[in-house]
Amino acid sequence: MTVKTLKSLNIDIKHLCRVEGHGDIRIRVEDGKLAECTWAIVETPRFFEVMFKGLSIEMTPILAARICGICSISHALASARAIERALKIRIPEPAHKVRLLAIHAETLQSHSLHLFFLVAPDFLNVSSVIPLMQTHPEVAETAVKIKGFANRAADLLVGRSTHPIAIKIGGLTRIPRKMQLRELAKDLDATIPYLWKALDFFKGFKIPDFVRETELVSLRGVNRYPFIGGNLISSDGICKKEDEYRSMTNEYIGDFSNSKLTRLSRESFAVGALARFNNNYDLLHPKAKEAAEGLNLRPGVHNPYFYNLAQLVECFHVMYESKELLPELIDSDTSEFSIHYKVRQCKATGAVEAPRGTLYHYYRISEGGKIEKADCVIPTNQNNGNIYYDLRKLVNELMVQGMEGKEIERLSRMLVRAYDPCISCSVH
Amino acid sequence: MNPKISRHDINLEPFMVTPPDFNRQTVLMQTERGFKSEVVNIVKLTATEKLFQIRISEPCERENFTFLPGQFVMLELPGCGEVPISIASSPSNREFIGLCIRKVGKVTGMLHRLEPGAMVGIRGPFGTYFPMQKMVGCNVLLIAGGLGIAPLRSPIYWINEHRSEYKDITILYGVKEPGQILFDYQFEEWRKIYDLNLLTIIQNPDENWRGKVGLITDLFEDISIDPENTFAIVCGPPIMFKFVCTHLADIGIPRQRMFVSLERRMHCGMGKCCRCNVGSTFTCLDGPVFDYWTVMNLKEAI
Amino acid sequence: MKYLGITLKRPKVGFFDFTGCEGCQLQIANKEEDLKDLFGLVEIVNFREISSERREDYEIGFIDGCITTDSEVARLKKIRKQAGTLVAMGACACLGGVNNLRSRFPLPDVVKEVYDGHPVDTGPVRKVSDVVHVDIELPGCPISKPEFEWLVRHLVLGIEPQFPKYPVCVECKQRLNSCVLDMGMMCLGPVTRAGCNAVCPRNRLGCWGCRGPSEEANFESLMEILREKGFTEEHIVERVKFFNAFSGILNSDC
Amino acid sequence: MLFKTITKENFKKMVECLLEENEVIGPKSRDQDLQGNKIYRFLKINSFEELEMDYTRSYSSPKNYFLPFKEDLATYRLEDKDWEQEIRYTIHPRVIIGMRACDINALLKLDQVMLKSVYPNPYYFARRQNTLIIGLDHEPLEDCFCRSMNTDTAFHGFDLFLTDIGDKYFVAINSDTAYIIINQFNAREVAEEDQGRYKIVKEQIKSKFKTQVDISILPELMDLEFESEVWKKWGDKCLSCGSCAMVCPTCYCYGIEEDTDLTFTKATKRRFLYSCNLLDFAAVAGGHNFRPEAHIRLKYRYYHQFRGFVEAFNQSLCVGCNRCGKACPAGISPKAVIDDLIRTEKK
Ligand SMILES: Cc1cc2nc3c(=O)[nH]c(=O)nc-3n(C[C@H](O)[C@H](O)[C@H](O)COP(=O)(O)OP(=O)(O)OC[C@H]3O[C@@H](n4cnc5c(N)ncnc54)[C@H](O)[C@@H]3O)c2cc1C
Ligand code: SF4
Ligand code: SF4
Ligand code: SF4
Repeated sequence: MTVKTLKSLNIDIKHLCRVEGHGDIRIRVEDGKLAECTWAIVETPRFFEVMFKGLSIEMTPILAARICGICSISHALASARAIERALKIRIPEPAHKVRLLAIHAETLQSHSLHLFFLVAPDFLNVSSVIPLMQTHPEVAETAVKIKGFANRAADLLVGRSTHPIAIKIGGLTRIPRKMQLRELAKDLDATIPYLWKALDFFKGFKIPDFVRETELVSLRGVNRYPFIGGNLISSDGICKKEDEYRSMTNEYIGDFSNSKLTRLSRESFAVGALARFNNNYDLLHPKAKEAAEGLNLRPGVHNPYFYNLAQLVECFHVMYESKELLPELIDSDTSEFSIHYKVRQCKATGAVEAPRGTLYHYYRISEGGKIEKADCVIPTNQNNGNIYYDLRKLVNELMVQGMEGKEIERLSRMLVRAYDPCISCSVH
Repeated sequence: MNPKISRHDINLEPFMVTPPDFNRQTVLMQTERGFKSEVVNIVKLTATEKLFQIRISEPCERENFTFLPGQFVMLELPGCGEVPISIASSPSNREFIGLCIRKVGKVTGMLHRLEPGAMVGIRGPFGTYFPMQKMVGCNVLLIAGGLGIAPLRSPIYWINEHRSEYKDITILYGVKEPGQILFDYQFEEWRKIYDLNLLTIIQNPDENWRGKVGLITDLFEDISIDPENTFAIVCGPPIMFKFVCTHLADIGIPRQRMFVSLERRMHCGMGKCCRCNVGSTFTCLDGPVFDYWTVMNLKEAI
Repeated sequence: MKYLGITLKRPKVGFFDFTGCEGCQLQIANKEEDLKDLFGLVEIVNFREISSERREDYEIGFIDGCITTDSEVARLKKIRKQAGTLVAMGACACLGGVNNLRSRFPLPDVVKEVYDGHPVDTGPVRKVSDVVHVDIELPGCPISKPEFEWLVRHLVLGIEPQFPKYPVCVECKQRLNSCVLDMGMMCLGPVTRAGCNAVCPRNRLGCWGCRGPSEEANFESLMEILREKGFTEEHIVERVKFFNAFSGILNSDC
Repeated sequence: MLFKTITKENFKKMVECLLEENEVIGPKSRDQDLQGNKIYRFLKINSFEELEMDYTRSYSSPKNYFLPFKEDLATYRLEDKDWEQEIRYTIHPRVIIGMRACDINALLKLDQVMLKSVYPNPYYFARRQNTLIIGLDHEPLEDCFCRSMNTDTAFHGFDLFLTDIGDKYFVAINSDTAYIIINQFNAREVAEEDQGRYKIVKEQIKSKFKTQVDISILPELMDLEFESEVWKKWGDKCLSCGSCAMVCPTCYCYGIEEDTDLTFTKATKRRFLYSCNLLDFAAVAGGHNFRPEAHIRLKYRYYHQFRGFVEAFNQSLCVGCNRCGKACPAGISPKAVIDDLIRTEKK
């Protein structure tokens, strides 16, 4: 068999569809050589770090949520956590549980949105979820059930699934009533079977064969799979404290993108579902492990297309963990859900695992309780470099295999999409 | 021991099966039950007004539906809304109800897009009426401004059908622009067959207008009024009847013999929603037809 | 599609995101069980976030996000030209939203602070109506799905939608919430346009005014009330400016 | 009217029994105001313990259990040019515990409009017929002026009315349903001693009214002072937010809206409680607003309460609970406004 290498190719995708925010892919092959291959973020910046300046701390979770419509709960939690750590507040246990459940709900809704609305059309070769509703009604139904549950859960737990209301410094503004929680638990039980249906469905997808060994960064859970707070670890063996986030991310400004980039031990690293999965496999719920088995997903995977499957596994994890958390919450005394605090001069970082990876908020607070400095490091920033290098390697490999331009374009789109980039969030 | 409070299911009460009769006002009935009616004919009068002829579909409901000149119905487009509209046809016409409707907003705008054959709902009739019986043996002066001619059509038909009972009938009709004149195709019939004196006036005429120019009050120069023996019916914008009625009062017509039809926002037609509240009364129950004395005593009526 | 015998057209719509968090677009994808009906009502020809289909023959354009860069201005103007009806969707598009908080500082300083002087493409924060004519403003941060569906029904019927003119308090009282003003919190509900079903007070958080002012809002009176309740001027102004909802009412020096 | 007494222990049993089969509504608190006072609401209760019989005043009146804030009047199935209307009257046998005398009197006033005048309202009728009302006496609060409005005692309009006389309730019984129920819980004949205690309690209640509002000349005053500066003064404070009407036990103004579903095959006609203080209450198509300014609308609320209703039914609509005064963010209360009116009149 003779390998036909591609002589020239020009792919220029403006505003890649089915991702959150605006990003461009540009691939140019000249004389059989890769002349240009970039993943460029063209979203316009909003300068959130400046917006925070001078605001009272009570406003931060509300403003932070507006960084991103999809992971607003994570942003609100990261900012609340940063300020609570700075003020050395320990929020009441029920509040913590509700927050944990809320981030679970967000993870579920974000992952299912990504899997069903953004990724599935690629595998089924349709333009979007709209035709998919006609061609695969059972898939659409599964998506509706899972996402619907996630939205209802978030509505109940923090008031709204986008831009939560109830998260405030010191705990929550209110706590759901036990009866409502009991109903949610029932709702959850009714939703779990759909997750298994989804598993069967995604099992059938053929994941493209591509590997690029990279460094994977995430929080490390203590006795739970990590979501809110914890140490920062990398698959290259680095372990740091939450407040050392800066040396974990080493933000720099690349010339091809409006979003900042990060690096650690190598030229880039990755965060997100796959990183969490690899770094915390031992802490996954047994049912999630079972699902991973079913998908042939084992720790040590370095194929970015597996991000999608890792997300599905995480859906199992959050569902089953919520199933355990809810009764605990229902059986505990929930009358304390917020504590008073005094403002003073201080600073700290809050890290959470947002659906797309580790999210850091850092604040310095003045004596009068105003934000003096804010810094947010967003998962997609951390992934962008990795996407860039993945893309180069992918295109090179595909060229060598003699793949057609169309196919290269498709696989490139899918690669970027697999990372579930959240661009408006990264250019905040 | 049975602590369960027994259930009084009013869905099983007799009134659920009898069609509502809005003329019997104190009986429990399905107040929101609209008579389904078919739009049988639509006549385009001007750019903004259309005359709708509608026919109640159910024979027994049609049978039941009687009204007096000056009353209105609530006209409903399911899913769009409900609006009060004066009946602009003869009370003796038991087949069709004529409604002259100006396109101004949501419901009326949608109405203007209907085609014959569409089904609408009507509830009613509601409100007070022009006391035609009281006017027997007297002159009647009907004064209309703009769309105000619509509610006057009903008393005009009435008078024609009982022509011998009344003496001189005069209609004064004023509009802003020539294109706004309504029912001019009937004017000859009214003058000749109905034996009425009809005068028109236009505020801003165009070159084709041969008639009188000015405000409605200018028409008083052309007629003589016997204040002792005349009733007046006035319909139009509030500002108009303020001037007209003041003038008539100056001539000497008692205020209790002038009748105006007030317009207010309405949502129910049954004195419940309070939207049509004027002073201490409701336009839908105590109105829309009021004598001018009452209007003067109502706060903020004009 | 017919309504009372009137044939309704299925309008072609496009969704266009500018500078914002895309939470509003996400709302449209939420409440999935209705999606099928919604897509039956309108033909979506351009919705980058969820579909790779991209056509330019839309009749209704939905804009979310605020306008910052020159290229965005150009893009918006192009959309305005094509769309018969232009809907600004969400607080960012209708009011400028939280983005306006950065306008408190000079733009060069802002860029320097965040990007350390690296050149970035940006400009002043503008709401959509600052740049082009807007036909309908669908308020909220984020927008509410029921209200969006309600609006779409109106657009399909060709009826001008009437948003509530009254303030949030009406809905708040109807939900039997405890008034957060009584509980010592600040609330802009009395001057903010209703329609959100008072979600914030429902969750024991005062209203922040994300839906813009209610019609003929009595702003002075609320200011007086808040002052009487002991809120500092600084605190009040901070709140009032948060979504930039009251820029027309609040005089600049206050 | 029949009277009995029931011990608190037995009353508890009765409520628990009622809870088994019926929806029970009662006063409950969830929040506290700044001064640490509980904020009560009438909500569905699931156990006797949730019921707070020592409540002071509910923030919002229980009116919404008779005239819901929003209710579907009719539904339609649409098909091409045609449609089918469907009307059902919601029947929820319901028990409301703890309504005050003023709230019960408020219902009687609403009955005048909704049942006793033209076009009886079947929706209201259905709810009224299917609600068992258990009233409860209380000592007046600082700002209650129901005595001035003659609504501090209820003689009818309830099924049971309780007065706390120590370890038992003195109960007025006004319906056969209630009579049968209470007799199953060891209700006793009124002993002389009970009657004595009841009288003392009643006297005490009477003596504790602190707020008085002079309404004797009010209807006339409303007309005389129609153009008064007082309206402007209070109107400028008014936020036109409708809070007063929402919490008021007697305000019943409403609006109707119709809407379809996403497929234009179903439609609903909905009634929603409105308020005459809201900007577009009297606005008509074409942009004319009969009451364009806040002070005119505010005046109309008072005009309806203290003048219009008097003309129609020989009584004021207001029952003097001062809920509107409490709920108004701007602190506009009937007492303050009326006193002001009377003062300017005297000047
Ligand atoms: C007793 C009476 C008789 C009438 N007779 C006629 C008639 O014969 N022909 C005619 O063209 N018009 C008549 N009108 C006016 C007509 O009712 C309004 O033009 C119509 O309600 C406007 O509704 P819309 O939905 O098109 O407008 P929108 O502006 O969309 O109005 C929304 C709602 O407001 C209410 N509303 C608005 N304006 C009025 C108004 N002027 N009166 C009452 N409610 C209003 C209605 O409930 C309506 O559904 C009459 C009004 C009254 C009170
Ligand atoms: S909480 Fe806010 S919106 Fe609700 S009633 Fe009070 S002031 Fe109005
Ligand atoms: S209460 Fe206020 S801030 Fe909250 S959603 Fe409504 S308008 Fe927005
Ligand atoms: S005091 Fe206020 S709330 Fe109470 S009945 Fe009178 S008007 Fe209504």
